[in-house]
Amino acid sequence: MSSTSIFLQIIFNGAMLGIQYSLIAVGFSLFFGVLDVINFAHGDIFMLGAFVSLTLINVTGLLNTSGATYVFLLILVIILSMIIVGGLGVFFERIVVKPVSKGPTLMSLVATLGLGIAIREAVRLFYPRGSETKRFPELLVKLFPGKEAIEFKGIILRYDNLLILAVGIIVVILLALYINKTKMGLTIRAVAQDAEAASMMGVNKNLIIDVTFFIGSALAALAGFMNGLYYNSIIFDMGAMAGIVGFSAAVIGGLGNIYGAIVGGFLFAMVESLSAALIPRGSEFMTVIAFAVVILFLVFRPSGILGERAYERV
Amino acid sequence: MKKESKFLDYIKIILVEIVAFFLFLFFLKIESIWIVIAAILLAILIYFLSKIYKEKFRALIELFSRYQNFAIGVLFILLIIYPFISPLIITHSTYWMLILIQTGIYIMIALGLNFQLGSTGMMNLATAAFYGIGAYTAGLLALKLGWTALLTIPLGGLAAAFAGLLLVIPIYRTKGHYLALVTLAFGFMLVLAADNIEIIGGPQGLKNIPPVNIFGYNFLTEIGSLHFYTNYYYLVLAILGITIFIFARLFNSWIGLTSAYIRDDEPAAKGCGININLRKLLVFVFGNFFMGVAGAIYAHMIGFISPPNFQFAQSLLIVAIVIIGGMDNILGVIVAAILLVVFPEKLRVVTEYRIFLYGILLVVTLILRPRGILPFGPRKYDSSILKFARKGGS
Amino acid sequence: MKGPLRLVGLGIIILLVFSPLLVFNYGCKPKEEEKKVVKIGFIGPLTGKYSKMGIGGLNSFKLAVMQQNNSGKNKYIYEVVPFDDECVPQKGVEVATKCCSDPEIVAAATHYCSMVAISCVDVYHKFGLPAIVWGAVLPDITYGNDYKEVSRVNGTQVEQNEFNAHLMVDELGFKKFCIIHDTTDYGRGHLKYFLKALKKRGIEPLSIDGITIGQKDFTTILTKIKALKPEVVYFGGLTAEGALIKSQMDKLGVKAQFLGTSGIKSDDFNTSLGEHAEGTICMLDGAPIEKMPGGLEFKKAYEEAGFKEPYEAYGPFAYCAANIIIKAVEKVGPDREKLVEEIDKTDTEDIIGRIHFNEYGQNDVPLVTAYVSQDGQWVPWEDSLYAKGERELPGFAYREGREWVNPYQGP
Amino acid sequence: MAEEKKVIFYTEDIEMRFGGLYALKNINIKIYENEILGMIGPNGSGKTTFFNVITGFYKPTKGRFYFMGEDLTGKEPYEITRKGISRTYQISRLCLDLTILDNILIGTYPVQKSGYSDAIFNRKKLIKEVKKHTERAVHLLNIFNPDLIEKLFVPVRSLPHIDRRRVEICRAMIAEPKLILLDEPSAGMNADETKELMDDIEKVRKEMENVTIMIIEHDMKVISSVSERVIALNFGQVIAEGTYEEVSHNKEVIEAYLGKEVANG
Repeated sequence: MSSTSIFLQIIFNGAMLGIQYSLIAVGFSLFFGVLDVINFAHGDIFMLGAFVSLTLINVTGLLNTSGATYVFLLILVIILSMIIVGGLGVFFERIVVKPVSKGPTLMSLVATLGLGIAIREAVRLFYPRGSETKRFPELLVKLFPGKEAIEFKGIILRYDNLLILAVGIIVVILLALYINKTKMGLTIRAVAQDAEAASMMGVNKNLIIDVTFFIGSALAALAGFMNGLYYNSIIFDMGAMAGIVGFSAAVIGGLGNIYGAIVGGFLFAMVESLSAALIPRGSEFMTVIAFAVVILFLVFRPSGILGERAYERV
Repeated sequence: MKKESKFLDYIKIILVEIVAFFLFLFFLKIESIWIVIAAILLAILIYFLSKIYKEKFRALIELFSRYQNFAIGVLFILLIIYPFISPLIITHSTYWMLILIQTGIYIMIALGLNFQLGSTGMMNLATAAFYGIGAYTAGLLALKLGWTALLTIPLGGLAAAFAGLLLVIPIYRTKGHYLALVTLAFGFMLVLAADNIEIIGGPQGLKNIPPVNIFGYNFLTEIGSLHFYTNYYYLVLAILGITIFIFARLFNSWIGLTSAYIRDDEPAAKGCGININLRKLLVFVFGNFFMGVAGAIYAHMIGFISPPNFQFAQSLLIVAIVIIGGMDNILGVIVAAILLVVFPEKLRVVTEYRIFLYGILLVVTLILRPRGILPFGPRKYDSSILKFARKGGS
Repeated sequence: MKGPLRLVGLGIIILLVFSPLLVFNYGCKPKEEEKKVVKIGFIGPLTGKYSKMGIGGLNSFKLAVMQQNNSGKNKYIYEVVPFDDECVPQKGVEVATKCCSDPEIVAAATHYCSMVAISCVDVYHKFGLPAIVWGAVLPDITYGNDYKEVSRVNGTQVEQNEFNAHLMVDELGFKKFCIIHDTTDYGRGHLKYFLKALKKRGIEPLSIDGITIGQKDFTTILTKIKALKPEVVYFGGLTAEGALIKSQMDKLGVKAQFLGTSGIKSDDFNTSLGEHAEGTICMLDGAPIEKMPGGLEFKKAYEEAGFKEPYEAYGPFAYCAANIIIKAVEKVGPDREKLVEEIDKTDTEDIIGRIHFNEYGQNDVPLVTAYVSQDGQWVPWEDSLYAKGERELPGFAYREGREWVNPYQGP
Repeated sequence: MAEEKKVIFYTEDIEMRFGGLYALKNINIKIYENEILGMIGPNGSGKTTFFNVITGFYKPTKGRFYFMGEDLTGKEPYEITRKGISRTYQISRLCLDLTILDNILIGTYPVQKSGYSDAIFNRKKLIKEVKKHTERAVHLLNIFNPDLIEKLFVPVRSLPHIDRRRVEICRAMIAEPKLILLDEPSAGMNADETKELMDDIEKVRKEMENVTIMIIEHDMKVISSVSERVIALNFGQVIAEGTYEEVSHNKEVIEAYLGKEVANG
């Protein structure tokens, strides 16, 4: 295995992480755009995504089917879990996030942290054997009977991982199209950029907020599903770190900017992967290094990679 | 006549405080979950009574604020005699004393953060890390150089304060959520660094840190039949008293006013001639000092510190104390610290559900009282200013 | 003026309402009983991530006490006071203090988590409470001090890793190791003692990598390791990370033998990995329950007592800790000072076999057993199909350049 | 008319560009000592941007400005304020949760002398200072609206719009700056209130003789009574300068305003 192929393998692994981080970060960025809140419960929404889809897999009996039924059910499970978690996201937004977002900014931060703790603990307490690591079935392997991976000069590209990555990228592209091409998407962007002006133009802000939380939470659910497929194990507290990383990625990209969040997610993942690989004892320090990069970014580009330099409104 | 009514007022204050004091002691005493629930219901009842008898309640508050110094004095005396009374009533009195000491330490950290976050609007999610810097500094100085706590405690504070200077550039260039993220990352980095640096013990931390020993008086000495934690109780009480005194004075000064302006409207503060960056840096360093002092005391008292003591979860607790207490309100911070540190110990009875309830409690409190339990009140500077302004009006 | 006065009155009324409580509590103390009640404490993680271990230990501890109370031969009635350390050092110190500050508690079985145990030993020493560690494996807990109060029934990482290296190198003949460990006390301890054991056999590991608790992605480390072509990947850490590492090893095509420590010996490891767990080896203090002198009776009694949760890996040790405490109390009475002396001298037989505390208070008759994951179960090495030659370890196949076929196809 | 007067402030070719958009272009103006200068122009003509530039909030892309003979270009807002220029804002910038007293006292920041150690150890010095400034604040409020004195410890949030504006002007005046910049003081007020406010400003003028005032207004009638000299701005450029009469009859100015009205209609 040459050093180039190690490098390429690491880049591929980084991309696998990056797509998950990006999907979480997009939520942070969207919510900040429309409500000016950092929703720290978002990481736990991601966790809910994984648990809801696991439940659906069991309920639908997906594992016992095969052929076209299997594919159909698999897609159904993904879409259903996105809808359910998206709905939960809207629910939490209505009862917690929006009410507290009217108060001082930092209040909402603590309230959403509290919400996150409550969601996490609720799963631990009320999901059957919730405090254990749960096995998440390898659903995609069944789609590729026979061989599992392409092996190219020592690099292993698993079919299921490639599919996850492809789906992730397609979703990201669809999101970009939605935001740029549809009326609702454009309105979300308008609200994110200037809520005051948008509401003067007769935009129903509450509807926009609901839609945004639905999309953000559904994307987090998808990320949770992917996370389950990728690691084959999920646990109730997986959202805590994911939330912090997602927030960091959103900040690196520039809060409120969706493309920035995607770039930020990939960047964070790449920094982690590369520092674990290239720096001696890097694996112990990779999160530290990633955070150091975050700090450097904030210092030298305070508004993120794609954030616009804002003139203070005086 | 006038003298008599003043005397009566004093009696009232003493009575109310004694009643509250014993209620608190009983609350510490009870172990059964049902009585805990009863106590909570009682607290809710008192809350509603205060709504119904609004006028009378206000009169009571008025009474306390008029004789503020007297009220504080009485409270102080009650706190001094606490160690002697508590063993008579509470079964696990030493344990509760430890919890109270820790509450005191948390109040100290929270006051430091309150100065940064509550007064100036600077989010600091690395409080536990600065607290840890104080603890490690004191621990290392005491262990390796054998210095006395008289030196290590203030040096622990200074170390934490100067560690804040590492963030000088981020403080200058970022604010709001961005600064929050920088401090969060900083906290993570420090804990991970402590975990990986062998000279300071790595994950094993520092063991056998000598107890506080001032002028030959070893704090492990037991006072009569009282446990040695009593020494630390008084130490923390004294330092906490000084801390509260300092922050109360700062609140009622130009510093408090300037900070509040930076918090509420940065451009306007700039327009008033305030060098915001410099002010923020001073506030950050000053607040960190108290976190470091708190850490140093903790290190000497427990004698063992390790990186997990200073993790993000601790910082979150401190932030929650400040925000639930009502930003920029010292009394609010104290009340919230008691609520968030002492109260969960009572919830231990419901073990499994404790953290869940804690999360719900945070959310519900903030929805019901989005500005915290006790939002800040008007800045009065001094009673003479108040009098002067009243005269100017009539 | 009237308002405050009335409020004061209200306060006094509340005080009066509460005062019976005080009287009640003191008034009811001397119960009419022939036997005196003795309280013994149990500290472990009863909530949080490791609650299963803690609850399993607590149940086993309670079982011993119940048996004693029902035996009729005892001089005292024993009462268990459980405390939850949450596996958080600061909480540990708090509850240890709470346990110690109750004068009625005469001794305690304490801690599953090494980090908590090490931070609490000072507390037991300061308060003079005899504490028997029932699950934490960090050597320093007993070897790092000369406190008479602290002793331990289970073995430490020293014995575990010595045994580990013996099996892998001396018996199975593996030579090329890559080491992964978590950066906690626990993981670093394993690293230290496994390295020592390897060095004794003249082996240098190919690589050493630290990971942090809560980390999820190990593909980078494993990609690096894959290029080094080790025969064995050793992991010093706990189940959560261990299961992820094993699963990612399979995905990346790292075909080396996976070797764990006591940290991954939990049913979780098998259930969360399914067929990917097959062939993994780990070590555990003590013998499997069937091989312990009194193991089967313990198992039966445990089931009969109706505990819902399994007793887990360290349950038998907690059970023994309770027996040691009870035996000592029966002998010298409920007095902390005497108990410290008595427990320190322990040399007894129990369900795990002989228990003898050396000068550090460490049980120096440690038992270590190797397990291998076979059909989703941890099977003692000697009894496994692998040892009998009916199945082949993945490490062997890899060493000889053959494709390993997983004999287990999942539940 | 201004020949014999001393120039205390002047700009040299100030230009402010946001991206490709010129908000200000070739601004050359002078402010004379002790005058009340009006600046008019339709919405978006660059008036507020001009204030933001000369108070340091924006750094001009080109040009320089001088105050009392000193080049202040590129200085931070706090430095400029300390030189003796203070301002109000178009959208009121008071801290609504702070008391009236606090909101006025913050204006004394450039002349405050007590720091951390005085606040903690030397209370006497601090309280003396606070008292001195409070006296001044009461004095100012007395000019504007004596009713406010009773409400010194009331949060500003409870005040009506006009009183908030008064508090803001007091804040700008309390440190006795040499130049006060008022950014649309009448914004959001009805005609009566505007009249009241303008009267107040004239009162202030009488009270403090050594102060120069510059007022921005988009409705030029408002300043007809108070300002001695008027500058008209449109599309970031000065289009007219002179007495109120001169400027209000300037053809370009009328066009600028009419054009705006047509667009609105």
